[in-house]
Amino acid sequence: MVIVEFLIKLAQGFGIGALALATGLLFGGIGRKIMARIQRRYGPPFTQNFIDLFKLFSKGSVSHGWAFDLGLVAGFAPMLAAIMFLPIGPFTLLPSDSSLIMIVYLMMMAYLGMAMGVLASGNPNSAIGMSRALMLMAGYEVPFAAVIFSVYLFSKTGYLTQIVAQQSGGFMNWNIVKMPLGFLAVEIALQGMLGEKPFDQAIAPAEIASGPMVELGGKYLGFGMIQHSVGLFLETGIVVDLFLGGAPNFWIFIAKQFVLYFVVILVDAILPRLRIHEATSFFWKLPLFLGILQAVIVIIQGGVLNV
Amino acid sequence: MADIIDEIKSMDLKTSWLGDWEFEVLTPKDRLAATLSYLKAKGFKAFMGLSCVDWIEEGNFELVYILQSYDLALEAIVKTKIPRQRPVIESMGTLWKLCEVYEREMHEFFGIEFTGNPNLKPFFLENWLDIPPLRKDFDTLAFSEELFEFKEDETHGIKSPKRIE
Amino acid sequence: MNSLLALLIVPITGSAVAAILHRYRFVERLITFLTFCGTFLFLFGIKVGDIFTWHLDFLGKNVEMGLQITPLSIFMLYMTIAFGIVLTFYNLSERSKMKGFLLLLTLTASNWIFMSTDLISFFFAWELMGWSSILMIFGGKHEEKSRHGALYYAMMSIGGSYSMLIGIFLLSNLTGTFSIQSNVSYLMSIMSVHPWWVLGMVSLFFVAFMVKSGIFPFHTWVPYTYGEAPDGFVPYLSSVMSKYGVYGFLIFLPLTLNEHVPSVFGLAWPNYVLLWFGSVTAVVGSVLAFMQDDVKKLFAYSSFSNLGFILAAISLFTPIGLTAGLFHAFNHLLFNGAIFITVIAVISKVGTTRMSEMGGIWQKMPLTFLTFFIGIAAAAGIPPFAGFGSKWMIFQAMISHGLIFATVLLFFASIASFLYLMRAFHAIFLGQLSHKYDNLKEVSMIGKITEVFLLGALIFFGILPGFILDPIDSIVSAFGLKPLPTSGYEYINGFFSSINMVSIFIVVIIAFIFGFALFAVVAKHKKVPQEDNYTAGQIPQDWNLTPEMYQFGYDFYEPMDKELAPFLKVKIDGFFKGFGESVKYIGGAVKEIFTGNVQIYTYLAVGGLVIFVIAGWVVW
Amino acid sequence: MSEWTEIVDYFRGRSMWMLHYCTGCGAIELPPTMTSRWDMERFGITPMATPRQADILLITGYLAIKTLKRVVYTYEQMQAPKWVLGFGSCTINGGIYWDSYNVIESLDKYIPVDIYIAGCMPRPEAILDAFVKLKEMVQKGEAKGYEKYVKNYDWYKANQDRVLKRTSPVLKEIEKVTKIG
Repeated sequence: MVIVEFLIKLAQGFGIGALALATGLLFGGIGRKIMARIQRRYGPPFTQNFIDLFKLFSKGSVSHGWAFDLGLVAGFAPMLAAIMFLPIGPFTLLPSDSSLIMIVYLMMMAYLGMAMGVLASGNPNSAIGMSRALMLMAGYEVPFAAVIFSVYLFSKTGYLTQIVAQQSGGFMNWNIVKMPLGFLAVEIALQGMLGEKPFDQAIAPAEIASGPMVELGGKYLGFGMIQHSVGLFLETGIVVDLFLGGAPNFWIFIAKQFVLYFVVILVDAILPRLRIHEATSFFWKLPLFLGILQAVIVIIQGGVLNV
Repeated sequence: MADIIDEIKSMDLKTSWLGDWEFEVLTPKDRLAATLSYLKAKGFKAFMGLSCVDWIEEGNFELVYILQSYDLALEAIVKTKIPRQRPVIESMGTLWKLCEVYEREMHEFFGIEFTGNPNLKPFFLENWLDIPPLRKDFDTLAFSEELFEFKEDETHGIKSPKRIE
Repeated sequence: MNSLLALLIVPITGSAVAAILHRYRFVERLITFLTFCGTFLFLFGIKVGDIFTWHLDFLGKNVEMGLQITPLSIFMLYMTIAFGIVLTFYNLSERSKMKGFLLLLTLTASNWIFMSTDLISFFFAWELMGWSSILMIFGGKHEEKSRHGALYYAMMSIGGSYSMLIGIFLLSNLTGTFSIQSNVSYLMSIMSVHPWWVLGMVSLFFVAFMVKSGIFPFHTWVPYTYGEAPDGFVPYLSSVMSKYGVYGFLIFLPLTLNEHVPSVFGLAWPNYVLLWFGSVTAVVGSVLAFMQDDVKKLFAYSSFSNLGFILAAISLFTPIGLTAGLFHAFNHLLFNGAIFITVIAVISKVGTTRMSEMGGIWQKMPLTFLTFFIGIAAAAGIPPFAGFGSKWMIFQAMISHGLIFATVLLFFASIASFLYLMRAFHAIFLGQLSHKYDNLKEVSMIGKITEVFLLGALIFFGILPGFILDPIDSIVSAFGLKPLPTSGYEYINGFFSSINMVSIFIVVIIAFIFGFALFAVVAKHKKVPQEDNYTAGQIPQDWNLTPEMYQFGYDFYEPMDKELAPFLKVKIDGFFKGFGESVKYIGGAVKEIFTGNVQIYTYLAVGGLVIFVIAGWVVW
Repeated sequence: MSEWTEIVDYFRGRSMWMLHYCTGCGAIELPPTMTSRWDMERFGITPMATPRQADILLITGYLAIKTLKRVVYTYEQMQAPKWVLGFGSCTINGGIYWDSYNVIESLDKYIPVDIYIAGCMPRPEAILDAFVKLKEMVQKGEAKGYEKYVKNYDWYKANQDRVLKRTSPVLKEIEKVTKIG
């Protein structure tokens, strides 16, 4: 009986992973299309990312040893694992473990794996790119954490499932209404998380030859693409669950995710790239201020728990 | 302005106006350094370039130093000739450090020796074993045909390289 | 033989034997290892509540001294001795200048600290521990620098000890007893009358503990000392010895539970102040760490940064805070041990501590690389390894009080720790392998066993944290707090949520299996050497490219340095250095009389201490 | 299996990432090709930063001996399947540099070229035409330059070495007449 249950969960898990990947790739494709239209181009077909991924998996590649291979696999496997704890619409595969900080740290494992892989390639460009990515992370994670903590205090729970449940019952119950400043801070942090302009220092193609991905080709680049796509799904999904009240079904969920991603794409289309230390310190100024202000408001409203 | 020309003429050097703001000075090889340092002292502080002309019939290389003065709004072109058979001249690196870079190029493309220039290693060409390529006696077409293996193309009557089928 | 006494007698006997046989290096190491094992065996004979007392007639006073086992001390004893076994086992193959008998002396002192019931034996054990470790550091690799490091450490230790000594005298003068228990309850009873006086008294003790743990602003000795200590001793210094301070804090922290203590944000203000000391330590340690090029110094900063986390958590003194702090103490011991043991393995092979001279070592030392990788994953708090649970609990404990600024600071420290760990990871193990390391070999069989053991422990305690949380729960209840609910070995229960680590582990493993399956199924790859790398079309041989030139390891976070530079202008280091210089100056005058060397300061300090002790007794 | 190959080839043709080796004046034709006027991204062609990621190597113009060396190295760093586009007259027969001592005459003696784009300069329309042509060839399984390179490696290598690894002067008889210096 336990085995049957496990197999059902396994099948569901693969389904969710495939769904997340497909959604992420679709978003990427639509993002490219939107970007093209903003630039008055026709743009690639919105299925372009699927084709690219397929091509990458059929193309030859070079490996710099087992640490390179292990690192690239470790770069997307934890990302897929983290999806299993995310409430997607009404459905969560493992609701009892859907702790927000845990998901954030699982994502960091993916970054660690990716970093190990690309740094094992021994190219200085990838090291520079990785150092930039990490410095940027030191920027955006701080306001993001401040907002996570204020949501914790506000909802008095750490389960994403319960945070979603508390927001049920209409627009006025959503956290975006109750914590607008926090949402703003997260939206800015999301821009950095997804590595879109003005925070694309890590993969600056004309500057450091696409940074971490400089030695990746074929399936390795495909793994990177999976990581990015699933990460896109995961990160926008977290924000939807935190602030936009989850969703009654899958379609509304991805629609909400898409709204967030659309904003990111619009900002990406109009802003140039900042220098890395400007980007990092930017996150420590306005978004962090907003996040902490939000937390203070929550605390004043009586969010502190008596232990 | 004109007094500079007069002064140069008084130094027994050939000089003439090339335009409103440009004059040339012809100087023998052994008076080159003196001429250039005189002009530099007169305000031609900017060294604009060094080039070389191969007068193959005369058997000479003509070195052309181009100087400018921002104060006087004038350009001075100093020319000197050295024999093709033994093209050796002293380096002007002491007057303008920049000159050494041009000398390196002239050395590579004309085979001129600049005594006193410490850095005359190859600049642009890699693995060059023939005579310096900008000399007039260097047959660039023959070189090209030989190295890149031209062959006659019957259909168009032009020469083109061999291809693999 | 009484097991409690045996915990002191066995190591000190071993120490004597090792000191006699110290010419035979391997024998000495073997004795050290066996003594640690023997001491560990005696641990099975003790249980909570065991007590052993004796009376001492000292300067006409009858003083009761004793040893006692509390849940906290048994936890600490297991932790430290078990780690000592691993370390001494590893040191069997290691050629560093570590003196086994001094380590055993430290072990004696450490056992004594954890078991002592009276302030006198606590103080003597504390001093014994301090001095044996100082002497150990004197034997570091660079003679002059080691002395400097030891001297700095000694100066700070002496400062802390004086502070503690004054506290002991003042306290025992009032109560007429040296028993820790009675003194603490006395302080608690007068708390309602003289709260500020009590807190002043306690802070005298806290200074000593802060010095030992390297808490801001007493952190400055840590990098010097760790950087110069013998390689084989650094893991012990960092993993075990920094925890004595934690133990000390926990003796006196129950005082602040009193309702008469004024509170800030629902937290007694001394706790609030300690919490800020902890948070600032965590941030300062992390930020300073990612600018280091010396690997031992980098992890020295990392070490006290983690102590900052622990202090911040335990200073809350709530069930979850205490659990989180102690859990992090254990996890820190584990992952720091793994990191430092792999680091000293690499240092002993490459012969330098500068990270910019290493690189690409993963190709030559795969197991060491893997252990280090899991170690830093645990240190960064990545599930499902040990280290995640405690960080996760610390954040929950902090935020449940609404301490948003301190929590954000700690989270920043956590992210910054990710940064410096990645820097070390890259600069030591990844990137281009220099040709001078072409003949590098993996560690010996003993080293491999140690590394596999540590690797297993990091994963085991990561997915089954209950094995550590259970004893911690008994400690929490011994402090009179309600322990967190437990629901099985695989669960971590936080304030806001609980996590089943086994299920996370299974999910991650399945994801990895899927990842490797995908890796195997899709198009094949071609293995290329590290020279075959993207160079923008430039051919490496043409411009005599060496791997060192193509390794980006130096000044890894240069833009960040620029951004943080204004915050780093405050130099606490300089204050203490100036203090040390003036002591040196006085010492220099004495030096002319005694014609001694640097050690003269040590003797002077000891002499001063003895005079002070005797004077104190006479006055009393 | 051949159906599978056809499917793979179909998608490969729809997603070709390009590394542009901008040696000569032709590079100026690429920005309009990429941006809104002509927009090559609609064919799934995107500029890439390194040879590891790229499928197409676009040589925009003349190749000096010095740059040929880099092109060959870059080409060998790319992973199969890979295609080369020779852009402009210079890659075909040397163009206006046909008799230059320092510019190679024909690119396909050194690396296999799948498609040449004639013209000096070829306009962006011509480049797009070449991309579409290449896409058709890839989808039909005709663009096999990388296999030709493997098969005739010795011939290509000999040609490359003849130019790049000269050990004696090319024009021996003249050398006797005039001596350097």
